[in-house]
Amino acid sequence: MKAIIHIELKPGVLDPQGRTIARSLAHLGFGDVKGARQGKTIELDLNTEDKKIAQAQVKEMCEQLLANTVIENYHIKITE
Amino acid sequence: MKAIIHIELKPGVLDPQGRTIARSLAHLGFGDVKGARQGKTIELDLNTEDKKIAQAQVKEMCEQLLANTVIENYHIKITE
Amino acid sequence: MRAPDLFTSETVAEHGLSEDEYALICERLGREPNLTELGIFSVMWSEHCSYKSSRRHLKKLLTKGKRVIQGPGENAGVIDIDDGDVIIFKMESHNHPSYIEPYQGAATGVGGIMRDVFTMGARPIANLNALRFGDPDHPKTKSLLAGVVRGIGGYGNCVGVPTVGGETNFHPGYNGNILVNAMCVGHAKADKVFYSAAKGVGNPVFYVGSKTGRDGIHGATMASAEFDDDSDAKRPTVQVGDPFTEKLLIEACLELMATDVIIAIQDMGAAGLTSSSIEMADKGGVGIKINLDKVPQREPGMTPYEMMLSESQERMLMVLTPGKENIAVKIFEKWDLDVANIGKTTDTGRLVLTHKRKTVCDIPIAPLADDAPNLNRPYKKPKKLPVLDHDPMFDPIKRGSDYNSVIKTLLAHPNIASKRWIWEQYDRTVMGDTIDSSQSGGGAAIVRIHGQNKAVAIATDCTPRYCAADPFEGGKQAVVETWRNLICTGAMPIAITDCLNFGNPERADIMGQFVYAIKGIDAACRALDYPVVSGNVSLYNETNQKAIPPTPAIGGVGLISDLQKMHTIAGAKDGHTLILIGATKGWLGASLYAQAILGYAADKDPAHAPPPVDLNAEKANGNYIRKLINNRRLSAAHDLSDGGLALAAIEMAFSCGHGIKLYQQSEIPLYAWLFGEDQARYLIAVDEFSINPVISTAKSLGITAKKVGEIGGTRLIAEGAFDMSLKDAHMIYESWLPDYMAS
Amino acid sequence: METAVIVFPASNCERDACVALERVTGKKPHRVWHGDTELPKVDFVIIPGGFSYGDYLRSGAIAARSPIVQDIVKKAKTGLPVAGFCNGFQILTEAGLLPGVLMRNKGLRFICKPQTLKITNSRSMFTKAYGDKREITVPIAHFDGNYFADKPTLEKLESSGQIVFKYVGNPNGSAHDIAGICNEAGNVLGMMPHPERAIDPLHGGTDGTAFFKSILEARA
Ligand SMILES: Nc1ncnc2c1ncn2[C@@H]1O[C@H](COP(=O)(O)OP(=O)(O)O)[C@@H](O)[C@H]1O
Ligand SMILES: [Mg+2]
Repeated sequence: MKAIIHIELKPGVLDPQGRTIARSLAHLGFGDVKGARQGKTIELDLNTEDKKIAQAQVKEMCEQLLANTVIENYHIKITE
Repeated sequence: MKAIIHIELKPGVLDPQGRTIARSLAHLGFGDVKGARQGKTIELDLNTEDKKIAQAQVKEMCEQLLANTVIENYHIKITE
Repeated sequence: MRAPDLFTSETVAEHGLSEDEYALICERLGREPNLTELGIFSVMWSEHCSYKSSRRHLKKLLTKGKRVIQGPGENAGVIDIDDGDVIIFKMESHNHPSYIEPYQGAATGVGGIMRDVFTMGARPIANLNALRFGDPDHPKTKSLLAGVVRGIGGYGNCVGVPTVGGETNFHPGYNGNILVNAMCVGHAKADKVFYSAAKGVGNPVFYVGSKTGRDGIHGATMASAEFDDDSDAKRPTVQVGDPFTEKLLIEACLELMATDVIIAIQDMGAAGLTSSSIEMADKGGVGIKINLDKVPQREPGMTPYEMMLSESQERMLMVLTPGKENIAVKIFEKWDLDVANIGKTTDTGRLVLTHKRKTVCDIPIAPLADDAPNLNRPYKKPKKLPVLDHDPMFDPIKRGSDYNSVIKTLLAHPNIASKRWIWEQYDRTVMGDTIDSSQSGGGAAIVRIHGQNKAVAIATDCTPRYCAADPFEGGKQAVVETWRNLICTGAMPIAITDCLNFGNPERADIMGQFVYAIKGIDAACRALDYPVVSGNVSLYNETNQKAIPPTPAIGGVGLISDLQKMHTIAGAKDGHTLILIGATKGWLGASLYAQAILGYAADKDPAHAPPPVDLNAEKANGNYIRKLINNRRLSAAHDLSDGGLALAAIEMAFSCGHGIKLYQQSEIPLYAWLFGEDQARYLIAVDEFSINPVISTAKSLGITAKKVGEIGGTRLIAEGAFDMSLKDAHMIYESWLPDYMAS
Repeated sequence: METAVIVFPASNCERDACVALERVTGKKPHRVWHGDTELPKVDFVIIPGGFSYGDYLRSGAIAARSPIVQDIVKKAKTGLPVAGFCNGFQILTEAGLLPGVLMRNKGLRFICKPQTLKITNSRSMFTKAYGDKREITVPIAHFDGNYFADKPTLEKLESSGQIVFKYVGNPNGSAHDIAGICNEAGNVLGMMPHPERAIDPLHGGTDGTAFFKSILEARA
């Protein structure tokens, strides 16, 4: 199975990277951009074949390591 | 409109981050993880209301700034 | 000539081989090569590995000296700094990769040069970088600069080696071809230096470090579909660096080197497994047999061709003492690195590769190494340019301007303005032994030998403006400028590394630049007893038939044997007197003033001869300055370079935080006095008791010495010329680069 | 005083930390490998700067889950003094010994420069030896030094004197100019600046020395 984890900054946490992206896009003449946020994705290859187990495991991984829940939210998507 | 851009390393490009993440998950006892790849997401708020124009614009942004097309691939998703 | 049967002419050409060269390969083999062999020949006979255009000229360089332990020919040069300590150093280019992908190109350049140094047993203690970018107004310049600097920092900072100095130039001649030259300096004990000669037959060959992937396999090979099934996504040819693995590799190698297990060791640089195995075998006078199935691989289905040509980073090849392999395995496993026994040395003198139980390559080593093509390319002697004579119209006032404006223009000139935006992104203080770095604005960095009272001084220099105008004088000048920068710290200059960046050697004028620059370098090395111990040649730096300005970057290393007897530029004291050492004629040809103010050759070919370098004067003046520093006669010393006396004095003021005043003089026109770039000159600061002794001793030695000004106050003043506040001037100097990067 | 310095695979300031400790204590510190599960008996632990596990994912995140850090967490909770510099600070927050996180510098660039700091808690066991001195200069060298915590946490840090150092001229966007904080009990400190790189006149300053002296005196 595969797990795709999206990790993004919680609303309200300042995102300097996103801000800089928005600003540089404006500089480049893309005036339509009102704002940008940057997040990350982690794609895991899992040995498990059970979707439920996978979901639970990945959640545990996020809590323990992959996300810093002080500033980040995460979403898990399990595929095939 | 919103655009969500996923940027990931091209296949075959060394991903030291992904490798390290996989290894430390294994260390933490998540033996089921066979591999990990890390990518990033950029979420843009756009002023445009036309999906086609948005798509074309965002593609241009990716080529010019957001993605490093020498080593990265990108996918664009335009929503509402 | 035999036409190739196995390969089309295109395939041969895509491998960078001429028809003649292909015929030669067939002759040496007595048959046509297979694809793997063709790939191996193509990289080994490339300019980069074979030095086929440059070899015969490099041979003439002075490479010996009483402190030279190892000159060119090994991974890096080794010099003796007493007490059983040695310094191992080298500079290398990563120009092309940095243009394609500035971050990774520059990062892997830093990684590569560090491996050259720790391969020989040294712990890297300092990195430097010599950078040349195109016109600041060129659309690519800003992002290239940002990417390169991030890459250098991203790698060096992570590995934990301070990046202590360098130089940065802008010139339209680099618009399509930037230069990224990285230098690494390491420290080792004399009895723990490791070499690459794989001596002895039957010894195991070990692969350590990262796995091999399909990184950096050259463009030519992409095009040929026969060895690449999944032809969907074109594979990127850039390598990605992993400083984390490099750090592990350094620690693991140094740990292993403390034992007696290693017979020979070599990093896998350009042409990876191919060049490392061949060079080791060639130097050891043995053959080598490798089982490619044992090579740690990152991706499934790699072909022998891909494995041999891969430029995956952070890998090393070692020949170990039989029976002691386990010691190595344990250490590399502890550091979480791949380690594999992939073959052994043989007595056949051949490179034999097996893959899936088949022999996929069996070729003699000699034609790949020592016996590779050695060309004698035609070259044209560069023509001498006219001297630029003084002209009353060069006076700023006559030009409807004034000296204050001139100073402002020069301080904001891309080649003068502060590079703080760059070096603040480099960790300069990690390891706790950095005594002086870019931060002071001096020409050389000072790095202490850990736990001792001595240090090395390190500088990189080259003035492409001069080299373009006269490669011979420019070559000399690059060497002597490093020498002067080292001298100004009180160091004894010992040796240099060079990184020779030029255009297409197939053109006689470019080859002429190359040959004459080398002659100039050599002349300076001999005059100063300052040999070349390592280096690198980078040719074909051009776009659309337009070559870069010839850029022989030089990295110099000197020894400060007593840290109590050294200097930084920042030491100049309030109330001290400024003395100019060396003769001033007011040479303006190819000067910054001529370029930036008079508008000569701003972005065209140079128009006038650069300042000639009088090597006898360099030697006499430099040795005198060093003696003064060692006798603690000075509070600061700075050499005169771009912008002449005015800029040297102002830089000194910036570094020490006090104002300066330069006195009126009447010997030569004011503009030439202030901005002339005559060589072999130093500006020194002395207290009142030292003025007379310093000047009279100079006289007795036949050295020109003249009281030219004083330190103090809060203004920058040259009587009859400029007068502005130190603070304002400093603001201008500091603002250009950050403003440019933010624009 | 017995001390320990933790060594991660890509620590790169552990030697500097050892030199500083040895200068002040006269004794070589124990170098403790990240894979070890237990600290030796020591009076003070430093988690040095560097890039621990390459700092992939988030700076200090992976290191914070290493075996030795689990033991540090346990012992810190019973009062063992621990200081983390730079990456060490990031590890301490990731390990939960200190509140907040260190995010990417506001300017999105690595910064290395001498930095002036204000000592905002001069009674801590890490700052006592500074006496009346209120401003010091020590180098910084980091990419992720932008301290962030939610408002209540920041307010609590302020009111309880847990902010030990503040930047004079904020270089990285840190909330409340925070350069270094300690835990409530006052035995765990994290700071982005590098006091161990300012212990020798040849470093250009010796303002870091009193930091180490403070601990020595506190543990004497
Ligand atoms: N790319 C760079 N990396 C690090 N330091 C740099 C770089 N470019 C310039 N510098 C620093 O800026 C200062 C001025 O450089 P330069 O004008 O070349 O010095 P000089 O003319 O005295 O040799 C030096 O201290 C140098 O180390
Ligand atoms: Mg220079």
